[in-house]
Amino acid sequence: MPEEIIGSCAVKRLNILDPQGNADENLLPPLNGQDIRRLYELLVLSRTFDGRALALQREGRLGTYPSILGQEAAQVGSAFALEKSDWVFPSFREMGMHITLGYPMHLLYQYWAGDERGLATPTGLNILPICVAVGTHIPHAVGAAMAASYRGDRNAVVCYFGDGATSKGDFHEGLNMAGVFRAPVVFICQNNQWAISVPFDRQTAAPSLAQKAWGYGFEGIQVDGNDIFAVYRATRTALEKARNGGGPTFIECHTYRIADHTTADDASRYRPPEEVADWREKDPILRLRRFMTQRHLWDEAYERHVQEEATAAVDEAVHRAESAPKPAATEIFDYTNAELSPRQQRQRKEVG
Amino acid sequence: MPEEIIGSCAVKRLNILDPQGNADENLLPPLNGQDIRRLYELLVLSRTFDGRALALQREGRLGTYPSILGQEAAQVGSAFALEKSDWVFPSFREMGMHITLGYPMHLLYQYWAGDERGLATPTGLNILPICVAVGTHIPHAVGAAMAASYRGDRNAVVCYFGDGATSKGDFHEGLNMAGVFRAPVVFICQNNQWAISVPFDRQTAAPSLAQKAWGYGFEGIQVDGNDIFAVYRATRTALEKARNGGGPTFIECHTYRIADHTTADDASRYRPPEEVADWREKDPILRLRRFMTQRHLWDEAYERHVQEEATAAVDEAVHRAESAPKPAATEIFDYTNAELSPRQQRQRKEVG
Amino acid sequence: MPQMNMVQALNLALRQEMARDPDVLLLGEDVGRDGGVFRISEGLQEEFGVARVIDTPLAESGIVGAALGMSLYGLRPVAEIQFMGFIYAAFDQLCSHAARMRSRSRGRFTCPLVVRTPYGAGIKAPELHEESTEALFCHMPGIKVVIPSGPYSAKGLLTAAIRDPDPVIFLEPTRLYRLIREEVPAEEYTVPLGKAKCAREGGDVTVIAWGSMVERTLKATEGYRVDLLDLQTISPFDEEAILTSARKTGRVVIVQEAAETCGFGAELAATIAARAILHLRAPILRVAGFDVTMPLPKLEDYYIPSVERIRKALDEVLKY
Amino acid sequence: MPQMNMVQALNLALRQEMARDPDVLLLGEDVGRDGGVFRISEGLQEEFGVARVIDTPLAESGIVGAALGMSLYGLRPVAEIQFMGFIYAAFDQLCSHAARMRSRSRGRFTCPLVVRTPYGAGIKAPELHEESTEALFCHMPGIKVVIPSGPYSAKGLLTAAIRDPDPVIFLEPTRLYRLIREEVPAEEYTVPLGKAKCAREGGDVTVIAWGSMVERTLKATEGYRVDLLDLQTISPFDEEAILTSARKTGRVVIVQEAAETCGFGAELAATIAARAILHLRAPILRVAGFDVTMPLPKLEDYYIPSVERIRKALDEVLKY
Ligand SMILES: Cc1ncc(C[n+]2csc(CCOP(=O)(O)OP(=O)(O)O)c2C)c(N)n1
Ligand SMILES: Cc1ncc(C[n+]2csc(CCOP(=O)(O)OP(=O)(O)O)c2C)c(N)n1
Ligand SMILES: [Mg+2]
Ligand SMILES: [Mg+2]
Repeated sequence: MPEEIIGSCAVKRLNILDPQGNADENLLPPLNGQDIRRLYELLVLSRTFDGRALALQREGRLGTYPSILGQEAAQVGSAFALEKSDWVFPSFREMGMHITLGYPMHLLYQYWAGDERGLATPTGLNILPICVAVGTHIPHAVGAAMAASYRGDRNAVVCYFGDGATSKGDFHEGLNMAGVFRAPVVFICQNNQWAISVPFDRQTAAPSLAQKAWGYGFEGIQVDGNDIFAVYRATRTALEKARNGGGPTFIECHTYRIADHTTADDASRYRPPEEVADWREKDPILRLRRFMTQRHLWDEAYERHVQEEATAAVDEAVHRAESAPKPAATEIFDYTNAELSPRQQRQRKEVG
Repeated sequence: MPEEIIGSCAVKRLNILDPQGNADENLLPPLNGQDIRRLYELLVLSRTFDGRALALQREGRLGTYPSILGQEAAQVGSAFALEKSDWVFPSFREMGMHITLGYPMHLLYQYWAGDERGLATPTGLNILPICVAVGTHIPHAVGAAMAASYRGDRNAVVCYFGDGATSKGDFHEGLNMAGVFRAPVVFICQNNQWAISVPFDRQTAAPSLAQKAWGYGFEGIQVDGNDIFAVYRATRTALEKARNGGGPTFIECHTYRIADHTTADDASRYRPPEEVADWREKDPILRLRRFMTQRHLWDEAYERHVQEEATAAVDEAVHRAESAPKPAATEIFDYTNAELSPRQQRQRKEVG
Repeated sequence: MPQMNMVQALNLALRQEMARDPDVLLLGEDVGRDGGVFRISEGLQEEFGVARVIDTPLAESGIVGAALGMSLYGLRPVAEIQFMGFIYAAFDQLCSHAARMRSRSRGRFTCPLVVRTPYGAGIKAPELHEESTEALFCHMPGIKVVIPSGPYSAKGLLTAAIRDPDPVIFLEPTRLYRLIREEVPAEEYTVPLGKAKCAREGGDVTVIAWGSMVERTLKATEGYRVDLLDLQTISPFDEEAILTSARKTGRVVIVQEAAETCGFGAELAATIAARAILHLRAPILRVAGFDVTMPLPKLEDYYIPSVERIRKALDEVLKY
Repeated sequence: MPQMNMVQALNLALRQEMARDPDVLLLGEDVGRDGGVFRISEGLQEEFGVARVIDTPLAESGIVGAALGMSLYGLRPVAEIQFMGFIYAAFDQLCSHAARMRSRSRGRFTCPLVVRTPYGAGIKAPELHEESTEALFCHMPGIKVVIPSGPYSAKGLLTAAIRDPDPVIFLEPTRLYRLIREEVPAEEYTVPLGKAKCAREGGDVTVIAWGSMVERTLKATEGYRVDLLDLQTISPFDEEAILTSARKTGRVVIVQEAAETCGFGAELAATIAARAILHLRAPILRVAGFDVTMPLPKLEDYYIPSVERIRKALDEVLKY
């Protein structure tokens, strides 16, 4: 009778590729050379996109921008596991996911330049608009997953967010509902150790985020978020489970925000440079390159080619974004409601 | 490297007194005969208070009322472990706690009759007003606990709520902050298996509520909520820990709502009668009485005495509540702000 | 035509819309097995199954957020918030998301979502069970706010709300749920959103009310020659009807249950003061709840605008 | 007297109140080590320690809820919400609790709590970083809403807000943070809550503005003879000052950054239409944001009331 154990849980961490580029063969996902090169190219493209965004911002051609530097593997690796028909609910720092799924880069630049037309997802993609209010999109993903089940679609839903988001009430309400309704949703948390100036250990007293899933009755797992194979493998497994009625999974990608929080931030005010230097060693691209070198999938010529292609694609995207015609003033009215009220119509006439 | 276990947790359940009244001697808390009788009397008084409330409601002398029937041990046992100077943040179904701490019963009746004067806690007690909005008071308790730490007071804070409340965002934000700041707060969840018509297994997919605490980095424990010794012991331990800088504890009292949700509810619409019958067998008062009988702390004469005292106290409280002068209409203004605005002053004149 | 109360009319509207469109589903606390604490969804889980009438955990932000996600996916969810006093927890979902998703995505994603909730005072219920803070939601471009005043409008407006392409907050006056019975067509019909109904015609004063206050205002205006406009939708509201009547009568009384300051009546007065002021002969009066915390049952009757207070305002404007 | 911008003035107010009263403490996201994303609390953690300047997890409802709990215990917390667009998540805590605790407990428990948040448009920031939904909080009896328009009033009003016995929402116009420098006393002082300031005197038109719009309205009214009232506190607001001026000038223009419908300007117009209408010669005009989702930077300038739009309204009322 007295003190009895009524339940227990162990939280796992998955790591396949180490910083030196050595992989655990047993866990390596079934990706062929072409797949691996594609992954590498997406990583480079994401980083190139990101670097250009920072440069454009400095020149005043973009607004406040949150860099993805260092987090590319968590984004590309997870998005690569998705089907086109899956639904994605992003936060604001997953441009690597957008790029992997083929979301037009010029739209991303337009958006970050302060033009909502950048969030008009092309048909054929089910990527929801970037969500600025941290964590508040999590219940949407759960609802969409419930809707997919209800319709009998085999679509899964993926929801991205950061470590900071796990402190929000909507994280809790969403995950709890996902558990209760066994919704086909995969939560991908990029634990980049910081929420602006708040370090992980001030965000929660729990030593991992993955363990939070236990409280919702489903599986949570931590992966090395700079290990693209671990991210890909965990996401694919979770997606398959979701499609087969196995319910939700929480994946904590253990990674690092190398850059400032956004271009409006100065991380040197609150963060030791050694920490950043340590994490630079664990760079996700470097790591994959080392692996590919071992397997003869990478050489200097290939690298040049990949870099050139990425630069060209980014040049083209910047050009398209910046040559888009200025939005008309009346645009501010045209998407508030399906139909304008008489008052809105009157107001609309005032601007043009 | 590959899959590694990075953390693990086991959740415990504490049970000292079984339904037959047998106790685990090793775990029995250090309570003397007088304490135990006091506990028994508080249980009986709480039940008497509650039964009378139901009767008054049927006669139209009280508004909607939520019965505590079956949950008395969870309330009395936990409150008995408190110091007068501790702070308590109740939900709406812990009148047994109020009674144990000496909150005047006539005020409780006044409140449930729809008179806010019933929530003016007498000085000397730090019991916050009953909180109707489920779970929303949890962050208050955490803030008060942080304030107690800040001031260097040895006060602990206790926060009561139900199983339904654990689904709310405020539960999560509150508990997470409590963990981060190691606030001296004890969360006492009365898991009475139902949130109106929603059973526990539709409230969360987690098999226990206690395990949710792991996600916040502090200890959670389940106790048999109908076992007053287990509740008392767990609460005392948690309070001591809190006072000594050990941070928060989550206590899940596993109990049952024997009555309808409130007098406005009809539980027979959604709940099998056998379930209720099963739980009646586990009645917390019966159980303590059996224990006391074994220890010669209980006999018929004592019972009569206890019942009579309880009835007399309740009679007196009803009388006091019902003979309180009608509140003046202008009362609706007098506590909105410290000072009325000119507009409120004008409005106030309109009513009298 | 059958006689119904508002509970029956709302239940029928839900049943018919669910039968008509498999994308319509219900979710909320206690809406399934229990049929809702006011029985609005009674019998619907039996009829349509647990996948379409969903009892949720106790989480208002999650309920609205999940409903919103369903609507993004293409369904037409009808979420219930058990009492309006608990909708504040979903305020962020409504204001930051439901109201903005169409705009944010330039029309690519929309939220055909209805959030129903009982509102209003006069039922002697506990704290937060008698709120009437409808004005808050009228300051959120992108969201519609609909408030029926009787069984007929309840059924037609709820049907229209469910079919509307944008998010609608649908407020049901709790006090009137079972108070009024009237003829309600058994068949489907809609009452158009955004249009006021003239509940009484007369030429001396324009009286504007909505939801819970319409019944009381009808009583109060007996024996007076007034245009009584029942707004039915308060966002967007029927400016034309109001201005036409105000220009005609030159006197306006607004009856609002909510606290006076920054209630929806303020918008009505401001609209008239901007666009019909030259026709007015009297001050625009608001009869409203007071600027106090909504009282518990023992004192609530002092709070809610009474027939007497309404008549006093009528008499006052008629002096001019 | 030293010259300061609003950031410096607010920082000084916080520092002085913390030095004066050990019960004053700060909490919020990034308020400590980082000094706040706008640097309002810069240096305060160094000076007063981590126990008094608390970096919290990312949880707005939790922040306001915990601050409220601190205030119940007897402290005087000043919570920061990083941008007004994220306060909606704390709406329930403000509306259901902060506003009501005094009333609920019949005065036994009170909430001397300040919630500061930057608000308003014009800084070319991302979504939800430019909100001006102050009106929502004016419909909550029990809560005060204070909005400074410059460094001097910012310091005095924040000091008064911290000393106030009731919960105060303190909105800081982000666009003006570093735009205006003026003389600000180095010593402590208060600017009383609930009182408007006459920012310009003239007899032809009463122009009413608050917060972010005061600066622009000052520009727009150059060359006009107007009474420009800077409200400073909008809940409760200075009815007397407004009515006195409106009765004198007979013409009223209200300048509001927020979306027109159900903004705070509606309350002002309604108040004047009830209590000064017989003195008016012209319609009461509101120059306001449009009833649309707040646009992103590329289009925001079309949204924010401009000098031209304000002048057009002045010219319009002057025709009468
Ligand atoms: C609800 C909400 N609160 C505050 C902010 C301001 N803010 C933007 S990002 C951020 C930190 C987010 O941290 P995290 O979730 O870890 O994501 P990361 O920035 O690290 O990718 C904050 C506080 C916001 N956008 N939304
Ligand atoms: C935020 C909120 N949502 C809904 C309600 C309506 N309601 C009152 S009690 C209750 C169920 C509460 O369940 P639980 O937390 O388990 O407490 P119990 O009633 O079982 O004591 C509900 C849904 C409420 N009071 N507050
Ligand atoms: Mg982060
Ligand atoms: Mg319960």
